[in-house]
Amino acid sequence: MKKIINEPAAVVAESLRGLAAVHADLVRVSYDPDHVVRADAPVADKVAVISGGGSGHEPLHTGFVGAGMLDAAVPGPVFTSPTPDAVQAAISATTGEAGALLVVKNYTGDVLNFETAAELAAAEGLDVRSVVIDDDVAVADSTFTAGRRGVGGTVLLEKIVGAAAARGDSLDDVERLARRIVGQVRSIGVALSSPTVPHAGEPSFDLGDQEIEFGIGIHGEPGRERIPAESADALVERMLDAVTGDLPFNSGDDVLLFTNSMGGTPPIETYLAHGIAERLLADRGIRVTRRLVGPYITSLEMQGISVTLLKLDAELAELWDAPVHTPGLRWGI
Amino acid sequence: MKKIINEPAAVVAESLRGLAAVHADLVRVSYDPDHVVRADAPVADKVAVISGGGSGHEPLHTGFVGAGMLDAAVPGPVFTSPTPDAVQAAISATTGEAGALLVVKNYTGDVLNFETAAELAAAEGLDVRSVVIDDDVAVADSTFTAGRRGVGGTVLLEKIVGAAAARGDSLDDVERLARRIVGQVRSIGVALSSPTVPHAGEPSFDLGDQEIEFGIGIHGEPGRERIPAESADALVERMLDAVTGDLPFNSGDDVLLFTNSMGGTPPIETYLAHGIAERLLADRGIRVTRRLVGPYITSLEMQGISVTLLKLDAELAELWDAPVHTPGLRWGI
Amino acid sequence: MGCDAKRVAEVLRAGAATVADHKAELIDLDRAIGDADHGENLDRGFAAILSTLDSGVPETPGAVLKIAATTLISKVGGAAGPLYGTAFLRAATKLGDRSELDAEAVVAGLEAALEGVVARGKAEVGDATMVDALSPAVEAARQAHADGGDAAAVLGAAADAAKEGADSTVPLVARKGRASYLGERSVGHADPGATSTALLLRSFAETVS
Amino acid sequence: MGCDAKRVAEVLRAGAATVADHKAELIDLDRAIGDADHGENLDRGFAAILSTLDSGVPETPGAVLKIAATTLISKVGGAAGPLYGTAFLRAATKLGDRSELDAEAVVAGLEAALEGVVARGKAEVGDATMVDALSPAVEAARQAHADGGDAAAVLGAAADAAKEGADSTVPLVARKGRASYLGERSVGHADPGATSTALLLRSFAETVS
Ligand SMILES: Nc1ncnc2c1ncn2[C@@H]1O[C@H](COP(=O)(O)OP(=O)(O)O)[C@@H](O)[C@H]1O
Ligand SMILES: Nc1ncnc2c1ncn2[C@@H]1O[C@H](COP(=O)(O)OP(=O)(O)O)[C@@H](O)[C@H]1O
Ligand SMILES: [Mg+2]
Ligand SMILES: [Mg+2]
Ligand SMILES: [Mg+2]
Ligand SMILES: [Mg+2]
Repeated sequence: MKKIINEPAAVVAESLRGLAAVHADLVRVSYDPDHVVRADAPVADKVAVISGGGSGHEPLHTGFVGAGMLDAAVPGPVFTSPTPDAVQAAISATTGEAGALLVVKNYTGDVLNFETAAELAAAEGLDVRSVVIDDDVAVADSTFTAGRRGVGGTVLLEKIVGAAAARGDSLDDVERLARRIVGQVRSIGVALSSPTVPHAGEPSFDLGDQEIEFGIGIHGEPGRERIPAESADALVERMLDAVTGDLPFNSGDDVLLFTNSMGGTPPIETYLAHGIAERLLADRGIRVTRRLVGPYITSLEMQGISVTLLKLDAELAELWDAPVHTPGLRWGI
Repeated sequence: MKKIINEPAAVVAESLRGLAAVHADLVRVSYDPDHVVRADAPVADKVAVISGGGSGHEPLHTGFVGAGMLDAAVPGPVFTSPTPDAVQAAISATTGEAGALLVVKNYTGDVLNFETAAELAAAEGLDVRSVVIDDDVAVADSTFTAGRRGVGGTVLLEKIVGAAAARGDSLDDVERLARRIVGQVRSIGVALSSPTVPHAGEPSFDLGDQEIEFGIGIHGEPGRERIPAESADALVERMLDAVTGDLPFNSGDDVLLFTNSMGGTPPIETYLAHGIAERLLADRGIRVTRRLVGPYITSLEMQGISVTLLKLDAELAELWDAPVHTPGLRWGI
Repeated sequence: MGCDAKRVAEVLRAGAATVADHKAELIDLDRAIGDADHGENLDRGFAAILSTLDSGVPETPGAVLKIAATTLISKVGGAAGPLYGTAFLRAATKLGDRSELDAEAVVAGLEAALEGVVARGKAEVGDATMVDALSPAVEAARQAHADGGDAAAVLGAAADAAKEGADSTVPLVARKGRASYLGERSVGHADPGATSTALLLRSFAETVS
Repeated sequence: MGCDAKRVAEVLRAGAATVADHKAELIDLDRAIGDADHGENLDRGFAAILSTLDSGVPETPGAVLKIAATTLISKVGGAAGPLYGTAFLRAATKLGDRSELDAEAVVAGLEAALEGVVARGKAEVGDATMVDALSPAVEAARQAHADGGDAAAVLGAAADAAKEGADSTVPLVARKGRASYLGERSVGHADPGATSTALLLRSFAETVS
């Protein structure tokens, strides 16, 4: 393992120190339990939008704290859900009368820990709701499993829901909006290499020189199947087929296309893949009217990309366009 | 070699297609010869700021085209300087009475090709100047060599000079400012892994499991020396020593600290390294008053970071803060 | 002879040592079908239990287990944190303020722990989770108690059954937790949480006897 | 027998074939001490020369070389593009509108090429660049001409000397171009540009004779 780190156990806190130094105008970082809140938190009369999960996916979630997006983020250890007390600290620092929405990616650990935190907050009289996002079409959706993972759609959900909260929507409305987005966003990811968890010290999986892990998650969990390396054209088409085969995106639909680097894939390849996806969607009559390209939900240094499609309507597009000012996403301000 | 690409020869054009699709509001992309210009080019009565060089360093330079930064960028093949006719096309599309400044990284190929283009433009009666940036302290500066490479400082120079041109500075002033920045910016880079040039198909260098290439360039050229892998604390200190040992940054100085990912290093590590650099500089009484952290000048999928220090004064800080709206850098708009 | 609070603290210390010893093995199991953190997560939690116990052991076994529970909940994270935390919490609650644990109390504690894990995680036997170790452990404990065994015998039987249960996850298709994303590809691997449950019960049994 | 425009076009075609054949080798040399693109760069340029020549060959050797020059300048990029381009451009200019090239003309062309490369790149013999191949090639060509050799003999001598010159770069510390960043670590590697110069001259010589 070669990484620019000191002790594996210190990675998250030391990285947070960098974040705090660079973005002191945007975020306030607290340690032990680790949580990151807006510099101006709590914002009066506003629904707090809070998320979190294992670290190693930056800028998700800590890099999305700021005006127009998250009020707080709770980073756990690398690939490990944070504990309820950390989530509770984030809730306390940001949540007032208007209540809070917890955005939870669908992993057993995240669901259990956030659930516990929400119970604790409710016991203190706060109105805290949760929405679980599970947009990964790689995993068969079945009541006999843990269900689908939350992946790239989380970024889009946090931006849009954050904008709704910023314009003053009620908790009921924000929650309803979040559930609506969960219903119309789908993702698929691929890996060209494995991440190495710092305390594990070895790659999470071995991939042959001519192999791609198709349907990879964001934790180095093995994917749906292993396929031989293929051209970007073929790979992106396979990815789009997986997404549109799941939730039918139809000719005439307006969509947001999000092409994400998993951390180790550089811009030249991410943009190349995005260009292909644009062409293939245009061929199907699906209209890409908003886009996001870059490393926004990473998996440590894993090479690979994911593609997320969100069906848009006028409201979602407007909320997407609304100003946002966070370490990881900024426009209009 | 595993990459998300089709034919190696098509990588640059296909990646540009992605850029064009995502940022049609900001840039206009032309092919063969490849060049990227501001969507609203030419901007009347403004000095055009133009840069370019081999591809594989994105967002540099194509991702820095837009309001407040570059008027045009000329991407060559991967790691290969563009040809004079491509540069000339970019000059023609953007340059009027106010003239143009070419920002050239100090590589023999870039210097020769941009020089030729500048001559051709002069022959057409345009006032075109060049500034060569050579901020890499890894290379001994000597008249017996090609001199120092242009690396991370280029990003800062393009932003600041772009802001000066945007506020209406004359070509003389813009050129003088650029030379001033070249005099007070220094960088150093390290690699934890090698990039693979698409048409070469194999890593540019081999690095042992416990080795770091110290003083790496941005083209997979081997660096200054090979050192055993070490803690982030030790590595970042070694990097800062190399920089401040070259151009004395003194206690009380205001600086911009730019911690750059070389492409394959994810945010969690880049921020961690940045946090360490902040602490070490504070220990020396050097005041970090502006910062930039992320993958801004990459070397394909190479893992590694670079650190750049720019001595600031009120004017440079103000120009740094000025609004910018490009695919790769955006604030205030 | 029963088990007082001091002995329960020793049991937990032994568990912490076991987790530390097997940390790499648990990481490896989780790397194969999960995200390579189970050993690290548990070790972080049990190390924290150790330092809490160093600053004083409360009066009753239940209070000691409650400390373990809250420490695990606030230190482990992931799926294992809430699940193990709930297990210890339910056992602690069940044991109330008894000052010593006999065989019957051990059975009751294990039963409560299993109920807690199932209540939180909704897994059934055969889903390839820690339930596959804990559920047969409870059965075996009940049987050992019925057969007149003491606390040590009950824990020993539970540990044996848990080990068998953990091994039984190897040929299974995981249906809960992260390994379930793998579908058929989860076959051929022991579940990390079932394995850690068996290891912990073994070290508890050895410390009590 | 001299060399007319058609023959010069053949010479360039042969050069293009040589570059294509040695593309991987030139990439490997450049990977060792540069950025792994020299073979790709030259091949892109010479392939473009081929397709330009396919659409018609001009009347004079000078005009053919000028096409090669402008194609290289607009297709190769990097350091090699302007350097090779300038070399061909200066040779073309020097040869003016002669219809055939004799030994003297070949020498004059090579001299002009070398002057062009030095004017642009400012390298001296011993800096480990293409100048280390081209400079002895010019000397050898002059000598072969003085000894009464024809155009083929002159080019053959130039090719031999260029090969020796390219080999001579192996023990040198590079002082120009990308390899110079390596300092002492550039020792032990042949310079890619010197190697391609020697390969091209060899194929030119073989085509003419
Ligand atoms: N729903 C569940 N019910 C019972 N046990 C579960 C459940 N989900 C996961 N587990 C257990 O948790 C273990 C994984 O723990 P750990 O690796 O620490 O958490 P994570 O999966 O969040 O990384 C699995 O091996 C399994 O035994
Ligand atoms: N200043 C110079 N003078 C003469 N030849 C040079 C000079 N700089 C570089 N070269 C030649 O160019 C070759 C490299 O060409 P190439 O790899 O195509 O360009 P780049 O170095 O820009 O990648 C070197 O091997 C060397 O022979
Ligand atoms: Mg985990
Ligand atoms: Mg090059
Ligand atoms: Mg795990
Ligand atoms: Mg080269």
